[in-house]
Amino acid sequence: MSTGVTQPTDSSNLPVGGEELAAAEAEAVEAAGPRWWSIIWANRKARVGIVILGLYILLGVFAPWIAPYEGTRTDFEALLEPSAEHWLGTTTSGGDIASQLIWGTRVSLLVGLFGGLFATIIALVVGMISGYFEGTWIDEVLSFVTNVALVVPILPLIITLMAYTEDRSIWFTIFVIAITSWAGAARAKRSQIITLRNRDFVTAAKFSGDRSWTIVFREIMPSMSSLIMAGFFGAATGAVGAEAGLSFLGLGDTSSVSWGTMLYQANQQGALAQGLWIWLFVPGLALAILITAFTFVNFGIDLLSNPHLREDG
Amino acid sequence: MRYFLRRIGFFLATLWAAVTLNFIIPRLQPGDPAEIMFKKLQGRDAELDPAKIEALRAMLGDPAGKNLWEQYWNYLGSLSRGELGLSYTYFPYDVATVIGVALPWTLVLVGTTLLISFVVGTLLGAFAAWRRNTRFDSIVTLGSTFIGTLPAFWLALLILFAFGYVLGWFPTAGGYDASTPGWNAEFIGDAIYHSILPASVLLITGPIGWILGMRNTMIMNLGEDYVRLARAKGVPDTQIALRYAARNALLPSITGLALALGSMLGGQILIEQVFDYPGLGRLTAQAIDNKDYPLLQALLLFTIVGVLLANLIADMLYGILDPRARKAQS
Amino acid sequence: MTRRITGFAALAMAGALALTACSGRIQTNQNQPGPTDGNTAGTDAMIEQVTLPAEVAENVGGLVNFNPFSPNALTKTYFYEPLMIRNSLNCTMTPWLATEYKWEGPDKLTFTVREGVTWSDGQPLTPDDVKFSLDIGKDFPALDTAGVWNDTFGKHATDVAVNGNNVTITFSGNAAAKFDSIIAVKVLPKHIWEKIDDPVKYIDKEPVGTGPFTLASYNGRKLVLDRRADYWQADKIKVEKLVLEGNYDATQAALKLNAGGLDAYWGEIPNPQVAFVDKNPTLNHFWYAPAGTTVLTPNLTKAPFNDVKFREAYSQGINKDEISTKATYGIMKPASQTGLKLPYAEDLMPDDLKTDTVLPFDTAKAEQLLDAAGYAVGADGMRTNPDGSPLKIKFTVQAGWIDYESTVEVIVRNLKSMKLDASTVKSAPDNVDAQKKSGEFDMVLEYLHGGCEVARNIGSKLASDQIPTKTKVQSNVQRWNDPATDATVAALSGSTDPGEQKKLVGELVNTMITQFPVTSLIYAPARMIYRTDKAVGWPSEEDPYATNSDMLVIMTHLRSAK
Amino acid sequence: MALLEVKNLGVRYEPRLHKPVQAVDDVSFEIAEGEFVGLIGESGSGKSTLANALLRLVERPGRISGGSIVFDGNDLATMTQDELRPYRWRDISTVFQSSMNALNPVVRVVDQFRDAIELHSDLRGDAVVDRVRQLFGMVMIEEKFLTAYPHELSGGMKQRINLALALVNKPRFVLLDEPTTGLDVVVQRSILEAVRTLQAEQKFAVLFISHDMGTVLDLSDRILVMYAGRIVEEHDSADLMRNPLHPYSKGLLGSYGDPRAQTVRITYVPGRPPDLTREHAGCLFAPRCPERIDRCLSVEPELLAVDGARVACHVAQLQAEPEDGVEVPARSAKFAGPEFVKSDDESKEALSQHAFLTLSDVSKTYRTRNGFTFSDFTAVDDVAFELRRGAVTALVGQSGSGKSTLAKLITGVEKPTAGTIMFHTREGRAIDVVGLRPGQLRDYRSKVQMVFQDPYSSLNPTKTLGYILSRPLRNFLGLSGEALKQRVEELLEKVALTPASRYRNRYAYELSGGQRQRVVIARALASNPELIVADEPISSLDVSIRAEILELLHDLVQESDVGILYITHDLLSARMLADEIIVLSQGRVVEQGRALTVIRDPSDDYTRKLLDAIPNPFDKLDRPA
Repeated sequence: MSTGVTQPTDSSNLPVGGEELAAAEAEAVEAAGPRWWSIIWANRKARVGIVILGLYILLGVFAPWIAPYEGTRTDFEALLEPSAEHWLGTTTSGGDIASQLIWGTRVSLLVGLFGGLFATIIALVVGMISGYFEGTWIDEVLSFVTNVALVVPILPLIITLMAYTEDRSIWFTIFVIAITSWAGAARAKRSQIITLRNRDFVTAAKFSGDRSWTIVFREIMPSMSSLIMAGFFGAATGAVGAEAGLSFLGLGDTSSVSWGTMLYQANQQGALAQGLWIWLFVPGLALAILITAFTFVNFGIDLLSNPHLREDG
Repeated sequence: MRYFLRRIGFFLATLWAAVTLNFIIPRLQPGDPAEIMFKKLQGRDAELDPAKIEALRAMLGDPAGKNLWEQYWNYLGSLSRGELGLSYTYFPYDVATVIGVALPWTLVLVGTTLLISFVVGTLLGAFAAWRRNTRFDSIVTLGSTFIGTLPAFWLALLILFAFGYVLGWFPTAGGYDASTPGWNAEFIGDAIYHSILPASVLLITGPIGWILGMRNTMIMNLGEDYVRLARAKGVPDTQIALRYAARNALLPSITGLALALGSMLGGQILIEQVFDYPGLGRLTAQAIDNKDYPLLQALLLFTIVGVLLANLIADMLYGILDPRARKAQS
Repeated sequence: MTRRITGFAALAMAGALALTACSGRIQTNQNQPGPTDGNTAGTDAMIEQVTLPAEVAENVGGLVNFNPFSPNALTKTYFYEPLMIRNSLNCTMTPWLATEYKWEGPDKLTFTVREGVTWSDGQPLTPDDVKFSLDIGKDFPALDTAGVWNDTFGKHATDVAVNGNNVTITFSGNAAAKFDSIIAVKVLPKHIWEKIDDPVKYIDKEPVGTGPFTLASYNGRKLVLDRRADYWQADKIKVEKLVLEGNYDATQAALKLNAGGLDAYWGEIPNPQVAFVDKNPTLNHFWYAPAGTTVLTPNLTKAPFNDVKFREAYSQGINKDEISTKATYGIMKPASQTGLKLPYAEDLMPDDLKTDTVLPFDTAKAEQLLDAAGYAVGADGMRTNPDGSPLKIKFTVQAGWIDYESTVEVIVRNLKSMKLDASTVKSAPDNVDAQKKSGEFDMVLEYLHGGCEVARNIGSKLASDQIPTKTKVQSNVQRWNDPATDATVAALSGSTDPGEQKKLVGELVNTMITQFPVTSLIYAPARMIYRTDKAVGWPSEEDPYATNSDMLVIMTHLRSAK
Repeated sequence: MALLEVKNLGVRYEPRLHKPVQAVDDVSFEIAEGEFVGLIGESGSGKSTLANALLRLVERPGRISGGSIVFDGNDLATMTQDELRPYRWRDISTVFQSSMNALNPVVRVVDQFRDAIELHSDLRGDAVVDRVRQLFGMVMIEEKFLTAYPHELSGGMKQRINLALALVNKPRFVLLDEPTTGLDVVVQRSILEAVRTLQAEQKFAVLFISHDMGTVLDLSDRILVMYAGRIVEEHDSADLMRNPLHPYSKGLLGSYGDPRAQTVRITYVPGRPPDLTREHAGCLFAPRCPERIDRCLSVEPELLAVDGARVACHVAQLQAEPEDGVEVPARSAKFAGPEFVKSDDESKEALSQHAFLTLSDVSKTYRTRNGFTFSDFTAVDDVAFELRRGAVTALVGQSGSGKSTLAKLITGVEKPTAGTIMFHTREGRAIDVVGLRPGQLRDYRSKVQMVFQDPYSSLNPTKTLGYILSRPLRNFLGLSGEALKQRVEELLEKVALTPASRYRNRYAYELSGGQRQRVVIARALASNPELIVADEPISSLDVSIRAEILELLHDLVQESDVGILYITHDLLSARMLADEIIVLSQGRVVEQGRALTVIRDPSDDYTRKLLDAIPNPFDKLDRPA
């Protein structure tokens, strides 16, 4: 059933004739199928994800106003129980857990946003070029690089790269995560572009005198937007998790507060033995909920590229 | 034939690239293994005794002494002879022996949980797809989505905290305790007892991917014409679910399983760390930490070869399972 | 990755730590916390079992090796014994396999080998065994852990000779500073080791040693040692069975200790008072002896750190009490600027220096000094160099070393309150080492060893030949380069006269307190956390007969609690 | 009693995201035992939904919203799936539209028969294989394909096997849902022959659903015409051709012409089908209806008996039973809408123009490596012809005949292995197409443009029409700013997308298929080309609007000196548009000549075979040439 086809019905006294029919047709083109955001929004999971993500973003952006203290402050009395001053108590080194949690949102969102973005961009450039020039040496080289990147064990690689840096800034974490996590997405984009490349509209663009670069990035790329979006959220999810894992291993940016560093500190300071379960529990939960939100949003995006999954009815 | 040559050519080229990367990456790290080993042995705050550091350098060989090319050729040379070198950390044991000790732990723990996760996940996924949009489906998809997003190491910490520390039901570290490794009931029981917590983490997070993957492919397959035709044929529902939709949806999962089994050799670094489990993942972490180049190289090589072989096997498996792929290959 | 190494690593020092030939005096520190009741009593009964953490961290299980030179020997303490053992706190010497030593001039050292010692295979210990153990480093530089055959700290040996019960080492020159390393050399059974082709790669599965225990079993995880009835001082060993098991992180260690699964532990447990002692104050104890000093180390090759007035100024404004609280839960006390471990090393202090040598925390004074030295406050509210150029301090700290991170946090805050534009850079420990080698840092934290021989701790810290090179980490990280100091260190390391030593130490102390090459912060701990339900007689501040590096000595002191 | 009685059947889709759609509304008809009934409907008419409803395969969000499907006295519509199962495949079977996917790709063919047989009969083991052999014989498939996998079969074979599969249990009723769509004309023909023969032998009842009146009329006893979810006419097929009652039926019939006529006229139905998600009043066809009266706009016509048939049209009903005061046009079998006319005289004139593209001895061989050996495949074999300015040349052939390869060679996408292709520009410059370097190719393409088969894939769904049309203008003519905008609007108006300002910022997916194809043509015109290669430009469009596109192309040639190379498998449309026809078979030109001459007097067997395969409802009638 095509539901995108439309026709006016307020046909008050329509004469038979080309012109007016054409005018009616012109009216008709206005209505179209559901827009992508309404498809996503209509999915309950995606809606929940978007709302949670929105809350996190608000929390991150307005952290200075929401958090009772600076996240990096450690001059409180150590090991305080939760109270009005310290909603979730304090750490062994006198940091306010609630504030750290709220400020930590920033790091995770930053890592998610830019880690996802950079990984997606690398994947996009490599995948698009490789796919568009399928069969040429450019593709051979890029595919080879992609395949090698796929078989190299990622975690040891990230750990090694992190251990290499002198300055463990959040940006370096993002960089390392991005350059180690693009390969799978690049492969997906390559195969996608190979199918798209043979679409008539690409040939048509060639006949319109467009150059390869224009064709790849202006004609083909927009058609892959749902895949790219899905890739972005996937990469962002991975990046957030990776940052937490790295920080947990003590390889993160310890000068800013992130949930991973909180977990690391908690684990190092023997939070388990001292029974400081809030310290251990809360950052992980915040992380889990954020990743869940990402995943839920991706559910919605999957619906765009795969109508089979739309939960109609 | 051509397909095979291509596959093998690719295999060798990737192997070379990976082996070279494998050589380069550890050397990107700053630090002298002898100094690091010294600090490891003496503790962080210790007198820097030059005599001891020199002795260690003499023992481990001084990587700073040779140029990189020379090291690279030596590395390739000994690799081709199957020599992986002596571990720094476990000096004078050679890395093959060291890996041999850790391998069974990872194989058994990760392998078993992977297979169980695969079976359980695939079944749940198939059932959820079949009962799509029912309460069961929502619970399975929502539940697995949420659990799947829990950071595994955090989950491990929580489980360790609850069952290891608070309740004290399970040991908090190690792969076994008082028993002597070997084929004796005491040891096997001991090892199982120790593996329950790490295994439970892997079993909680493991099936998620299989569930969602299977559910999605199966839903797509259920929309295919041959499934509709099967309905029109009057094939009973369970048969449609199993013999038509599930069978076909299983193909990508099976190749996925082959790949997962390949990458299993990397171990589960974070989980093994949390539970202090004596597998390959923890060994990898140690090797990185100790700048144990020979060990780290061997471990990475092991993983890479595992993944590459798994890729090869997955390709061929797919060829066997899916006649369409067979044609595409020839 | 894991930081759980520190504990057992300290233990590994037992067989390796160098002791020095200077004298010291026992002092008790009344300020140290930690109850000691229940640790002093004890009966003559045998102790059924004592459980200690494993000596090796990296244990994949099953890789048995007791070769004492191997980085991963399952124990380096209880089989192969040294010639003598020196307490790093009070510097007293305990004769062990050697009953006596004698310097016959600064280039000739003679040990008298103990008689009546048997190897665990029944063979008697002979002076030839000792000679063999000293000689082995000549053929195999990798085994020369004492530097007998090279020129580190004194001249190399030329000959080892046996003369009756005596073993004499002849050096090519003054080798007095090698003494501590030499007494720690593990004595090997010649009759076994001489048959080994390559002792460097030798996998020693059946150790034959002179030590108090023999190997009972090892299941890849748990090393069980049995008491040797024919040990040469068997009467002092009350422990029937010694179990070395597990490498624990702080959390697990605390749990094991509390549960009685571990009798002692010397790794870090954050807040041991809360995590351990408070849970059972009568049985649970800890004692953190000062092993050395954590020092703020500026890069003296860079401005403004090359200005002593600048160093003096900021040294006044560091809140060491807060560092103590934040980094060590108040256990380790602020340290003396002299670099000496006080009060243990009080008798080495110059007589005229009777004031409190711990620098007080006085931001106002620091600011005043900075003003006076020309570090004026600029338009942005931050101080500039005297020439008006901007002044920025990057404090590099080992990421993941939580106590260091906390320390630096406090220091940077203090520097900021002096209106110095300081910031923290957290870097991988290996990178910090790289920076120490390359000299590309502003400020780092360093450890100043508090051993007995000042020439090898404060001396190393200040000697220009101990400045790190591109390839080697050495002690003089701040790059103090002063010929006068070098001369003092050289004289001190060759000196055997206590009076002269004290004078020379006084000169080094003077450099420390007037030149501020480094700024002392707090003492660094040698930890001992233990419970007394099975064994008593652990070292404590009342009886600091040993630190965690001398477990062999501790074994001879343990008595049954029942 | 009829075998199948459908009464007031409705199917409703109620998706969460869209407005609900009554895809099938109040449909009633009967099929007697052994009867062959055709169901005609264009895309979106609800015919496939109806098929799914009859098979009880409607899936969520669709549901049967009312009515009954009585089969042999039992109402299928209300049965549970379990109650239904005994009827499935034993009494009712089906052949699906997409022959590619109806067979399980990973199961051998014989095993796909096996479960259908074993579920519904007592045959087991070798008996099953024997039965399958027998069926293979019926549909003329070699036995060696018993153990083949579906992907090893050609599309035609698959569909034959699907047909055999449908007949495996000797059903009483077979539903054929577009069984030949997407297949080559000749293959299509042979499958329909098989259906005809088997139905004659086995006497099962058939409901044959198609969008193509030509194929259905030929086989059916009776025709149902569906429009916008409703049956608008039910008529004996022979009588329908002579006396169509519903204007829509007339429009569908009008889109067929006799290719042998000196002057061919075909009509088309302008506009597009209604949006069923919107409220409507009156007759749903009214907006497109040339016979419309006022009542059509307000009162929905019911399907009532008229002259032995049933029709849902006020005009037709009033013509049969006039009402006082209501004027209706006189009854006519002809659709009163727009008409496209092509005369042979035009062709004669066009062929007098001089040639501007010359192919001489052009061959193209593809080499595939197979292990260590190579195999050559000659797609184009020694072809020579000329294209003329202001003339349309049709290149006709089945798939695999080499016509698409020729298009690639002419447009410079690929290079021939032998021969020359010379292009003479308006300015008199000669271009050697074979020797073009990539840079020159771009310039050449400003002179040679393409119109693609599928207007759904040849327009980038993410771009506005304005952007799409601006590209060639910008790239080839260097236009920008206001001039560019103006030219874009001119182009849109040229292809009758008016007012152009409304369309400029639209996206292709908002347009109907016909509108899209007009945009594609506009784009091809943008660079002011000298040659347009139109590759099957109408084959994916609804039959009723095809003539509209042909007319547009025709007008272009009439108005300017552009030459068109019209690539098609369909001789009828070639005759409609082209002045000259070139018939290709296996890479060779087998016939070449003026369009009418080729049609009337084919000299090659292959051409005759193609001509025979044209589904032409008028074959049965003795219409004058």
